Amino acid sequence: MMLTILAFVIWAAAWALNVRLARLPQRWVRLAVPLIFGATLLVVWELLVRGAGVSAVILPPPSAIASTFVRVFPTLWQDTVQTVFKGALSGYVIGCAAAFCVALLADRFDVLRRGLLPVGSFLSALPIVGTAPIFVMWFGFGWQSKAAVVVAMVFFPLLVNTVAGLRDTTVQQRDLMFTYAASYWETLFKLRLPAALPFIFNGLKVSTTLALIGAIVAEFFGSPTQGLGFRIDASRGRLALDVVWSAILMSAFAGSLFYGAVALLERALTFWHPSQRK
Amino acid sequence: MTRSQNIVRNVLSVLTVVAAMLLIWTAAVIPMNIHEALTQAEREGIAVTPATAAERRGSSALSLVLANPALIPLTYAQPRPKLPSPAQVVLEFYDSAIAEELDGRRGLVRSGSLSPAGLALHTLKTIETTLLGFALGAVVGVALAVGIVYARTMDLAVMPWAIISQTIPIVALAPMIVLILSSLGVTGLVPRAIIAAYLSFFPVLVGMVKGLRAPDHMQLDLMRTYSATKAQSFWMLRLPMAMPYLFASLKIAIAGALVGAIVSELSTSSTQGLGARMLQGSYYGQTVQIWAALLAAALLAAVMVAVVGAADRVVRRMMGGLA
Amino acid sequence: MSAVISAQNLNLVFETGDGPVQALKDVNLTIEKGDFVSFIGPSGCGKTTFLRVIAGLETPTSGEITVNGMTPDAARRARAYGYVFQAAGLYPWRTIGANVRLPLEIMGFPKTEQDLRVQRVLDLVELGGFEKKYPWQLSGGMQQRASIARALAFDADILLMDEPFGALDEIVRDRLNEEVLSLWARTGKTIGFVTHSIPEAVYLSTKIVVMSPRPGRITDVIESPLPRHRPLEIRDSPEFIEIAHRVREGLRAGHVE
Amino acid sequence: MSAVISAQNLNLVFETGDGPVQALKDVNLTIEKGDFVSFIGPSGCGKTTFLRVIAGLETPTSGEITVNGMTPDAARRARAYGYVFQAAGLYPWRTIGANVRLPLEIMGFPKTEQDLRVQRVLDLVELGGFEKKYPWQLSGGMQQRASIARALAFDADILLMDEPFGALDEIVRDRLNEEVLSLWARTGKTIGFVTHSIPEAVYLSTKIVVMSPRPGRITDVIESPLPRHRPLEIRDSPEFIEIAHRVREGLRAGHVE
Amino acid sequence: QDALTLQLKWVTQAQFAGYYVALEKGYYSDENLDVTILPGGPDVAPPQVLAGGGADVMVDWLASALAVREGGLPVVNIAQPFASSGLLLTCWKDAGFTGPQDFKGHTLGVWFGGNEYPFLSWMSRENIPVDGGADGVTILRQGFNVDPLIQRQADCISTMTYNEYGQVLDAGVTADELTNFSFEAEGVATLEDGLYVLEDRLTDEAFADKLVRFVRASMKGWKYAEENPTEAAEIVLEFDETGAQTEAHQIYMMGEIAKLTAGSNGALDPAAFDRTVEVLMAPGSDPVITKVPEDAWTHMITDRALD
Ligand SMILES: Nc1ncnc2c1ncn2[C@@H]1O[C@H](COP(=O)(O)OP(=O)(O)OP(=O)(O)O)[C@@H](O)[C@H]1O
Ligand SMILES: Nc1ncnc2c1ncn2[C@@H]1O[C@H](COP(=O)(O)OP(=O)(O)OP(=O)(O)O)[C@@H](O)[C@H]1O
Ligand SMILES: Cc1ncc(C[n+]2csc(CCO)c2C)c(N)n1
Ligand SMILES: [Mg+2]
Ligand SMILES: [Mg+2]
Repeated sequence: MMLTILAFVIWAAAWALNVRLARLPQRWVRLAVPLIFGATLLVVWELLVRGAGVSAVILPPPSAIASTFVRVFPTLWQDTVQTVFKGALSGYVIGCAAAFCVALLADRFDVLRRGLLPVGSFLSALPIVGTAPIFVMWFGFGWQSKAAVVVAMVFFPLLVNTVAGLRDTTVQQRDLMFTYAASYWETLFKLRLPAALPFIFNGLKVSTTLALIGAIVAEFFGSPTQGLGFRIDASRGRLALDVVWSAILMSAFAGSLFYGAVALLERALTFWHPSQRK
Repeated sequence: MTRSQNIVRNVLSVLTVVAAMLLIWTAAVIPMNIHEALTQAEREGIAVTPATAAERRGSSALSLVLANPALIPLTYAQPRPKLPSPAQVVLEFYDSAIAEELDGRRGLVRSGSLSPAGLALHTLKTIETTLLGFALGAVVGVALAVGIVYARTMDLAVMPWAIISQTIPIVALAPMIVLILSSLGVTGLVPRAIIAAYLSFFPVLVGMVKGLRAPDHMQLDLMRTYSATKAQSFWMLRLPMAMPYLFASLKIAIAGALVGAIVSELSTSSTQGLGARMLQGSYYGQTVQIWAALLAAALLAAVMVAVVGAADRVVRRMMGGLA
Repeated sequence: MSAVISAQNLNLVFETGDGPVQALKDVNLTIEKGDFVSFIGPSGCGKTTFLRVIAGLETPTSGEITVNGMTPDAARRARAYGYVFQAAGLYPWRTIGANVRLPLEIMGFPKTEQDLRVQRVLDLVELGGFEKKYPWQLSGGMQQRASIARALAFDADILLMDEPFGALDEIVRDRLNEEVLSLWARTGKTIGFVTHSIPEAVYLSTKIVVMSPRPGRITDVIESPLPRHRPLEIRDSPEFIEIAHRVREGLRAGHVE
Repeated sequence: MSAVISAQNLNLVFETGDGPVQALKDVNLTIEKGDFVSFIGPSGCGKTTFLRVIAGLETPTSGEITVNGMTPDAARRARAYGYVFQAAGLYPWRTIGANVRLPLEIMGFPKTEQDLRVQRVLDLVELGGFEKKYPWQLSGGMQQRASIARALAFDADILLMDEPFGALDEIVRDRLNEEVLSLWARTGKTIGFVTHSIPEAVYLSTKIVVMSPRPGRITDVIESPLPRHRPLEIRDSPEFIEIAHRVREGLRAGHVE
Repeated sequence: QDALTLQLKWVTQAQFAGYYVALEKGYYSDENLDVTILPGGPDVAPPQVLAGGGADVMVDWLASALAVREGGLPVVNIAQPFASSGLLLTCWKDAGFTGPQDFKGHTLGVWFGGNEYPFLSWMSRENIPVDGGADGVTILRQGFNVDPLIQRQADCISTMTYNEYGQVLDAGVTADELTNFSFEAEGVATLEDGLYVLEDRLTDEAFADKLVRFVRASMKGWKYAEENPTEAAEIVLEFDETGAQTEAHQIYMMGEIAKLTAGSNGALDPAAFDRTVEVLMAPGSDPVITKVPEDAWTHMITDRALD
C-alpha cells in the first residue's frame, strides 16, 4: 500500500518537474523530458508491481527484467540476428527495392497506376495471420519465409507512397523541365525522385515497424529454435516472463534503432524539405 | 477528361490488373501443386514419371509438369493445395459464407443462428472487435493529440514514447496485455479491443496533432484579436481545421484496428473471428479455408475503409467542401 | 482631437536562432481619432510588427504604447479594434454569413443581434445576398470584402488592416480602395493600414508613415494635404504625384538590401 | 526587323468539368526581334495561357502561331527561349548554383562551360557569392533573381516572363525592373512579359498588349513612344502618365466582375 | 451452484471429450457445479492462466507442470485421466530411420511452449545434441499443423496418435509410407493431460470439496466418452465454436483418446509419475528439472472422489 501511494507521489512529482522543464528553451530539455517521463513509468511500474505483490509469472518488475536482460543478452542477440537481420531486414530491403521498381513502372504506365493502387490497397489488407502460414508452407521455416512475409507487408505502403511522391511535383516544376525539353530520365532523376523523397521516407518509416511485426508473427507458424518470436513463445511455456519481457525490450530496441536510422537518413537526404528545417 | 471518363478508365485499369493477376495465379497453381498432385496420382496407381516420390524430390516443378502433362488437371483439384486455384477459393468462399447458412445443419436457415462453420459469424465477431478497438483508438488518439497540442510537457514527454510504442511488435505484447488484464478480471471483448486500439491510436494521434496544428499564425491571431477562449478557438478553429487530417488517419486507423483485431484473436484463444478461423484452418492444414478467410478479411477492410471514406465525404459536404 | 494610439520610444527585438533582430527601433507615433494612417516601407521594415504591437499580438521590448488610453493587451480584451489580415483568411467550412458571425459568437452577442449585424455589415461591403455562399464560391475581391465585414461586425472604433489588398489585381484593388475610403468617411473610424503600394498609401491616407528596415524605424511622417473626399482621378493630380514622389524618395533613402 | 513570334487567329478552349472555357479568342499578334512586349489584363484574361502557347506548353485549339519561324513545340525542342515563372520555383534540394546549372546539365554543356556560365549569370543578377546557399536561405527577391539567372544561363534569344515580380515589394520590384531593362538593352533579347501592374508595363515595354477576359482577347496594343533608355524618374513624366492612363482606360473597359 | 473454471491445454477437440461430455450430460450440475471450460490455443499458457486467477483447474502435461513448478509456480496434480502417452515422432519411411541415432544430421519438428520437454529428454538420454550441428539434429519449431512433414521440410515431426497422426493420414499419406517412434515404446513416455491446481488453494476445504465433485463428474464423463465414442465426438463438435472440426476427424480422435484414458480411474499412478520424473531428469547437458519434485501430486482429491 505504501509503495502504491509512493508510486503516485513520484508520478505527480516527476510530472510537475517536467512541466517546469518544458517551459525552458534549452535544447537538452527535448531529451530530458521524455527520459524523465520514461524513467517515471518504469519506477511506477516497479512500485506498483511490488506494492500490489503481483506474481512474477504475471508481470515481473522492471528491475528483474533488466537483470535478466543483461544475463540473457547473448542469446537475445542471436535471436535478434535471426529475426531482425535475417528475417526483417532482408525482407525489408527486398520488399522496398521491389516496391520502388514497381512504383517506377506504375508511374510510367497509366494502366498500372490506376489498376495496381486500388488492387494493392486491397491486397495490403490481407491479414498477416492468414498469409504467414501460407508463406511458411511455401518458403520453409527458416528466415526466408519471414523475409517473404515482410516483403508482402512493406511492399504496398512503399509502393503507394512512392507513386504518390513521384506525382507530387508542381505544374510549374514540371513545366520548367518541359521548357528545357528534358528527357523522361532527366526529369525523373533531377526532379521527380528528389521531390518524391519525403514521401518515400514516409513509406520507409512506416515499413520499419511493419517489417518487425511481420518477422515476429511469421515465427509463430514455424521457425528454427532461434528468433525473438521463438524466444517469447518458448519462454512463456516455462513462465520465464522476465525473458519474455527482455525479448520484447530487445525488439523495441531493434525497432527504435531501425526507425531512428531511417529517420536519420531521411534528415540527411531531405534536409531541404520544410518539415525537416527549423 | 471528364469525371465519368476518368471512372471508366480507372475501372478498366483495375480490371486489367486483376485479370493479369488471376492469370498469373492460375498458371502458378500448376507448378506449385505438381509435387503433391503426382504423389496423389501415384498413390491411386496412376503411372507418373519419375515413378517414386523419392526420385521426384530433387526435380524442379517445371520438369515434372513437362514430364506429366496429362496430370495437370489434378493440380487444380488438390484437397490440401500449396496454392489453391482462384476457383477453389471462390467456391470455398461461397460455400462457407452463403451455402453454409442456407443448407448447413447449423446454418441460419435450419438453426436460426449463424453457423460457427460459416464465415458470417466469424466476420461479425471480428467486426465487433475492430469497431470497439477503432473507437477506443480514435478516442485515445484524439485525446492525446489534444493534450500534445495544448501542453508542451505532453508534447515533449509523450510523443517520443508513442513512436517507440509502435516499434514494439504488438504480437509480442498482445499475450502480455491479455494476461495482465485477465489477472485484473477483464476478459473477452475488451482485451481484444485494446489490442486493436494499440494499432489504431497512433495514426489518429499523428494525424490529429498535424491537423490541430494546421491553423496558421494568422488564423490563430484572428482568434486572439477576438480574445477568444482556448475552448472557443478549439471548437471554432482547430477542430474544423483538423477534420480532413482526422479522416485521412481514420482510414489508416480502421485498417490497423482490423489487423489488431485479427492478431488479438491469436492471443486470446478466441474461438470466433476471422483470425481464429485462419488459425484453425492452419491447425488442420485447410489451405483453401485460410484463403477464403483472407478474402473475407480483405473485403471487410475494403468495406470499412470505404465507409470511413463516405463519412469523410459527408462531413466535407457539411463543411461546405467541394466534393 | 484626442490620441487614440500613442507610442513612445518603442523598441522590439526578436530573439532568433541567428541572434537578435531589431524589428522596431525608437518608434514614436501618435494617431488621432478619425485618422487614416498608412504604413509603407520595404519588406521586413516592421510594418506588420508595429500593427501587431498595437493589436497586443506582440509585446514591445521597451517603450510605452497606449491604445484608447490602456495597454494594447487590455484594449485587445476590451475588443477595441478589428484586424484585417493580408489574406482574407475566411474559414472555408463556414459560409460567408457564418464567417462574419464568428466574432459575434465568440463575443457572445445575442442571436437576433448577430443576425442584424451580419446583415448590416454585409450590406455595407455590398455582399448582401451572399451570406449562404461558401468562400470558394466568391472571387478574391469579394472574399477580401467579407473579411473586412468580419472585422467591422462588432463595431470597434479602430480598424487595423495589414496589406488587405496585396493579393488582388489592380482594378479590383482600385475599387476596394474607393470602398474603404467611403466606409471610413461614413463611420469615422480610426484606421491603421499597411501597404506596399505608394499610390494606394497616398490615395487613402491622412497620414503616411514611411519606415526603413534593419533596424525598423520611422523615417518620415507625411501629413496629406489631399481633401477627405477623393475621386480615383485625384491620382493624376499634381499634388498626388508630388506626395507620391516624396514617399518614393523617403523609401529609396531607407532602402538597403 | 523580322517577326520572332507571330500569331494569327489563335483560339484556345479549355474543356473543363463545367463546360468549355475560351481562354484565347482570335488573338493576332506579331512580336519583332528585340521587342519588349508586356501583357496586361485582369485576372483570368489569358495572359499566362498566351505565354504558355508561345512556349509550347499549351496547344491552341485553332489558328497559327510560329516562333522563330517554326512551331512552338519545335522551338521548345530547339531550346529557343528561357521561361521565368511567376513564383521562383527553384528546386529546394539544389543550391542556387546547382539550380542555375540545371538547364545546362540537361542541355549537355561541358562541365567547365557550365561553371563559367553559372558564374556569369549569377554575377549578372548580382548573386555572385550565393551559389552555395539553398533557396530557402535567400529572400524572395533574391530567389526571383536566381530564377531569372536560370532562364538566362543557356542564352536563348527569347525570354518569356510570367509575372516574375508579382510577389515582391515595390522597391525591390523597381530595382529588378531597372535590371531587366538594362539586361534587355545589353543583350538585345526579345522579351515577353506578363504583369498586373500598369506602371511596370508602361515602364518596361516597347509594346503593351491589353487583354480582356471571358473570352480572353486582345483589346488594345499600345506602341510605347518612350525612349529605350529609361531612368526610374521617367515614371513621373507626362508621357508616362499619359500611356498609363490609356492602359488603365483599356483595362477598365474590359473589366467585368 | 459452485462456479469452477477449467483451462484446457488446446482447442476444443475430442482430446478433452470427458469434460465436454460431463458438461453436456449434466454430470457437473448433478454435483452442483457450474463449470466453465476455456479452450486453449497457441498463445495460451495454461499455468499462466492459473497463476493469473483466470482458471481454477488446468489440463497440462506433467513435464510442463513440473518445469513450471521448479520455476516457482507451485502447481499440483490432483488427477490423471490419461494413463499413457500418445506422443509420437512420425517420420517418412524413406528417410530410413531405424532408431534415434539415425536422426543425426536431420531436421525434426518439435512443439515448443512447454511441449518440448519429452523430446529434449529423449535426445538428452540418447546423447544427441539439438543445436543443429552435423552430429546432432536440427530442430524445427513446428507450427500448428503437419505441413512440415507433408512438404518435406522435416524428416520427422511430432504428432499425437489421436490428432496429427490422423491428419497425416487424412492428407493421403498411407501408414506404410511412415515410420512412427512412440515415446511409450522408446521408454521416454511422460504423463500427459492431467488436472492441476495451485498448491496453496488445496488447504481451502470448500475448494477441495469442489475439486472432489469436479473430478468425480469428469471421470464419469470420461468413462461415458470411452464407451460412446461417436456420441462423445458429436458432443465435442457441438461445443466447437470455430466450426473448423470435422466429424470424421473427431470420431477418429475419440477412438484414439479412449486408448489413452483406458486403465485410468483418475488417480495418478505414482510409478508412472516416478518414471516421468526419471525421464525428465535424464543425464545430459540440460535436464528439464534438476531435483526430484516433492508434493507435486496428491491423491487427496481422487481418494475422496472415488471412494
Ligand atoms: N516572430 C518573429 N520572430 C523573429 N523575427 C521576426 C518575427 N516576426 C518578424 N520578424 C522579423 O522582424 C522584422 C520585421 O518584420 P515585419 O513582419 O514586421 O516586416 P514587414 O514590414 O511587415 O515586412 P513585409 O512587408 O514583408 O510584410 C523582419 O526582419 C522579420 O524577419
Ligand atoms: N489548365 C486549365 N484548364 C482549364 N481552364 C484553364 C486552365 N488554365 C487556365 N484556364 C482558364 O483559362 C482562363 C485564362 O487563364 P490564365 O491563367 O491564362 O489567366 P491569366 O490572365 O494568366 O490570369 P492571372 O492574372 O490570374 O494569372 C481562366 O479563365 C482560367 O480559369
Ligand atoms: C504452440 C503449440 N504448439 C503445439 C502444441 C501442441 N499440442 C499440445 S496438446 C496438443 C493436442 C494434440 O493436438 C497439441 C497439438 C501446443 N500446445 N502449443
Ligand atoms: Mg508584413
Ligand atoms: Mg497568370
